Amino acid sequence: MTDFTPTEMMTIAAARQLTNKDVCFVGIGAPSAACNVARLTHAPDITLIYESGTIGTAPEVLPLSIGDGELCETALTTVAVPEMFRYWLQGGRISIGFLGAAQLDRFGNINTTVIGDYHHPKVRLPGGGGAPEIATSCGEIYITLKQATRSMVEKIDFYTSFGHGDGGDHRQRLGITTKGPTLLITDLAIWRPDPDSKEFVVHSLHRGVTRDMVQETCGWRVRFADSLDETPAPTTLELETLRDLQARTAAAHSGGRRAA
Amino acid sequence: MTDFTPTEMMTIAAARQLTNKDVCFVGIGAPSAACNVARLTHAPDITLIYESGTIGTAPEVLPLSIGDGELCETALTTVAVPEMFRYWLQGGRISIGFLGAAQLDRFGNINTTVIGDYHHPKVRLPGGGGAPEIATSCGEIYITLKQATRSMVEKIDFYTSFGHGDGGDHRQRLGITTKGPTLLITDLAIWRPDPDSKEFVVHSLHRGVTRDMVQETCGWRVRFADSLDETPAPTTLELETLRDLQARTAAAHSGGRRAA
Amino acid sequence: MNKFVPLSQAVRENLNDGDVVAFEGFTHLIPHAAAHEAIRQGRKDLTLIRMTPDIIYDQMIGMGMAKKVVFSYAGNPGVGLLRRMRDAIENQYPRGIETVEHSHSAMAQAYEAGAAGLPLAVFRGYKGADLPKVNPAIQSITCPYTGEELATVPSHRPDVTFIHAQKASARGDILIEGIIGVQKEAALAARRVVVTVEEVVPDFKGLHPNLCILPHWTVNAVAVVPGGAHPSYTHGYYARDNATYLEWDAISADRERFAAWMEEHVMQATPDAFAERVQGL
Amino acid sequence: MNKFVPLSQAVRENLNDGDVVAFEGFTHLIPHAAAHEAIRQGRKDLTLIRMTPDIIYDQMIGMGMAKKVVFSYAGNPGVGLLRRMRDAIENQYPRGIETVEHSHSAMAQAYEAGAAGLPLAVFRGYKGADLPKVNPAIQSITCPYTGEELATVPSHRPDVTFIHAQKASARGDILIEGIIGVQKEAALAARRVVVTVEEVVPDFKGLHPNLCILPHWTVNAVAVVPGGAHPSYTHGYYARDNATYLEWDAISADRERFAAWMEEHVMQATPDAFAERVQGL
Repeated sequence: MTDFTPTEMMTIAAARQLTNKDVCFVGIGAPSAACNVARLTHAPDITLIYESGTIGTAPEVLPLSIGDGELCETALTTVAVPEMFRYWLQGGRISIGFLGAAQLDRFGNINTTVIGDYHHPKVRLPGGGGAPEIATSCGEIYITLKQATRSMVEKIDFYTSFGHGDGGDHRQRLGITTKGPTLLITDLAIWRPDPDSKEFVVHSLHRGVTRDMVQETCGWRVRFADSLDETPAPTTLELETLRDLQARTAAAHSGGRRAA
Repeated sequence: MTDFTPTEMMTIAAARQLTNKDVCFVGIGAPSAACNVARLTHAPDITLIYESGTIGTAPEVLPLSIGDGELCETALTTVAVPEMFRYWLQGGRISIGFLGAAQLDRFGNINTTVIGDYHHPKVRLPGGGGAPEIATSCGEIYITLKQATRSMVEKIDFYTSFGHGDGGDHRQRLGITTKGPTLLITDLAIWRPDPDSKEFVVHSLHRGVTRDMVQETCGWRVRFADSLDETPAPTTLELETLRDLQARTAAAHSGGRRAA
Repeated sequence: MNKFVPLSQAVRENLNDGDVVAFEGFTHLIPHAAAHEAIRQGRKDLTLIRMTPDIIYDQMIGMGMAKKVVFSYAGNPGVGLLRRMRDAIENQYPRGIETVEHSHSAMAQAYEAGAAGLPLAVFRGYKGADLPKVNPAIQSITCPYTGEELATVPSHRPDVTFIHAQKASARGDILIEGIIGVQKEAALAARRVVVTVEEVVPDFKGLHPNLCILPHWTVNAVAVVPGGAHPSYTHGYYARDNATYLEWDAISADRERFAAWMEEHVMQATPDAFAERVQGL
Repeated sequence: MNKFVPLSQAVRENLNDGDVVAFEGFTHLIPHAAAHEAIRQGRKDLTLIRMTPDIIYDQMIGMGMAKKVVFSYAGNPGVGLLRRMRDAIENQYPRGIETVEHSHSAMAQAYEAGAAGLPLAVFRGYKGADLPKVNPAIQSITCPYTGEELATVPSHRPDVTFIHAQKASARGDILIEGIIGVQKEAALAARRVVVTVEEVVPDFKGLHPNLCILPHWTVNAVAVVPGGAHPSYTHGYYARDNATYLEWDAISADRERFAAWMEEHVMQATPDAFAERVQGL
């Protein structure tokens, strides 16, 4: 299959990183799609957890919200939200946490709180939700993001969640024992942190993407790995699985009455 | 009905103190019998809670242990033990806690831990279980005890749970906001703390009991109220309810195989 | 005391101007009918607590009822931003509001600590994050055993918590099932508890022993409001009305349209309207 | 990795000399079969954690396997004292043991804190009580908001926790129901988890969504041992064998009789014996 969108490539590239052994704390949007594509293709035994309390869920359609009924109906069990955050997230049972970002810097620090000054914001964003502790409690963090100079910035306005801080051993210096961001998957490329500096480095370009395209949509000066791969294009199975999932989702969510 | 034992009088006198509005944290033994007699006579809507997590239970027979299956089967709901101690006991939702004692002093301080020195005990007793926090978290504490100089002592060997300490406002000085022991019901009498000194004072003697009998079985010098009542004898209904309950209990607990 | 009362009475008797109040629900079981009744009764100067203030807090803020919002994620779930709340924060319209912002973990554990009768929640959180710099309520303690510095937040102790549930027993016990969220904790943390339910059943006999139940003596008032969570959903009764959530984005984007919508669908409506709204869902 | 293994293998692979171990169960679901297997395998120098050490810990202590017991109520439930434990404490027979004593509230919250990944539990407890004078693990913190001094205890983090449950799914998920005690917390607080179950079912489909379940990936080994809680009980399977609890009082009162009983009923027995012991209960 040759025809695919950058967002499809991003979602499928993220899905490929997941295994049957992973326990994922799933957010809405691209992470949810990626996790479920993984579950429906190569990782049927992956454990998906949504912060609404649903453990081991296997939704037929993607949830519109983090607490859709479908998640509970297909889950192994559903626990209270305080238990979710205490026993499961803080308890260190999640191997992979997914985060998105309104602003991201080269060290994987994320802002989803405000644009501008916190007390007099230009734009008040929704805020962190679970992100501050997801970022430090999960074994590692995968970030998905569509590239844009507006969102991939030299300096974020607010540390909603901590990535590698100023880089290097900044996490360890704060007493954080988890790995933090180990993967950034955008619509153009796959990035991994440099082992020492922790700055994100491009390791693989999606098909048809050039170095210039990555740099033009990124607000910091991009580092590329010495040997740069091309991300394998989505297979037919991957793409059909994703599109079927999205078609089922669109059909399901168009229901409901209009008047409230 | 004229014939009753001192223990029956003690249990029934305790039952009479309970109302439909009470939420009781029930221990095994006399408190359990008293609470269930109250439930089966004048207080059908009383809420009984056992520390195994059973809330609003209504056992047909008295449990042998704090976690008998009967308690769960007849309960409104059964919660985990950490929740029981956090949300229900520590959360301040229990109006009456019952405690027994191996040693009791005149201020309602209780020892169920050791006789003798803690580190080299003459007798190692079971210990406090829930008592240390029952004593301070419940709205008030009722104590039931068979009188004996061995158990009603001038000075207890170990403060398993705190009553009124040295008396007076000792509870308030420790920052405890609940009332503590407000009632002591023995097989001979009903005692209440003096409003100021908090020393237990005999207010009512059970039928046939003399002041001397109370003093002879108590290791401290007993104070009697100026006007001393006689505890009304058990009614037919009370006594039949208690005896039926105990007969059902004996029949149920004699079951089970002998070999293990 | 009869626990079963009309919703208007339950709100009137339990929610006062200036109260600290939680209308809780985690996507599921959001107490929309109770919130609309509070709006109709025109309560003022409320401190609104909620992990995920969504449409109902957007509506209350837009109606000028809130002086403060304590929250961890202020979005229209799966749709986008809360436009009335943004307008209040960015432009002080219709009035400025104070915000006290936490993470989900902190909020959930603050309710849990409130239910547990403690003055604070202690947890491993906020490491490297900026919220402690802008929210002075976030403090820390040092573990006496390990020396680890752990975050603290004050426990939530609302004056009143409103929740929606599937069933009440005739005695007023409350059953919640499915995604149970933080409702039990939010209820047990509060001084007063008001519950709207889909229906009343004689008792809960025969149900599994370990279900999530609030005994009747923990609840101050129960109002039967079928459909009372709409456009949120009630597991086992009706599905989420996703179209209405999407539609809210446009309604809330415009001050005039918002005001007109509120007048028609809230101020001129009654709790009975909810049953009709969930027909066919 | 196959989670389903014989009990002897589950114990051999997960319990080592010197381990900190919890065999939990609150009257209900006490893992007798697992404890007997540990006794047969002769593990030594164990630190035993349990809210209510009853017969099984009395047996292990009497067999000289324990160096330390962490507990809150050391009684034979509804019967009386634990005579082997008393003999160890009062007379150092067959060896002295160290005791670390707490209240139930502290023990339950220490498990809860362990499950929550925290180094300590913070609670309102021990006010005016003597235990803090004899247990140096009981410390305190000061609430930064109210100035209240609150008690702390170190969280429980067993090397391994053993529990008994009703059902495993074919994948190894565990269902516990009835009086659920502290088993979920004791399991999640531990590095390794071994579960004995009454039976294996294909899956838990169709069950209520909010039941107490340990997902298979939190469990290291599952052994199918019908009757494995006897003389404790398994809700929905068999009742408590009260007569055996009463009988234990006499058996444990005498060192010789105890030794003979253990030889016959534990050392020379196998896990299969438990199924027969619950016939007719």
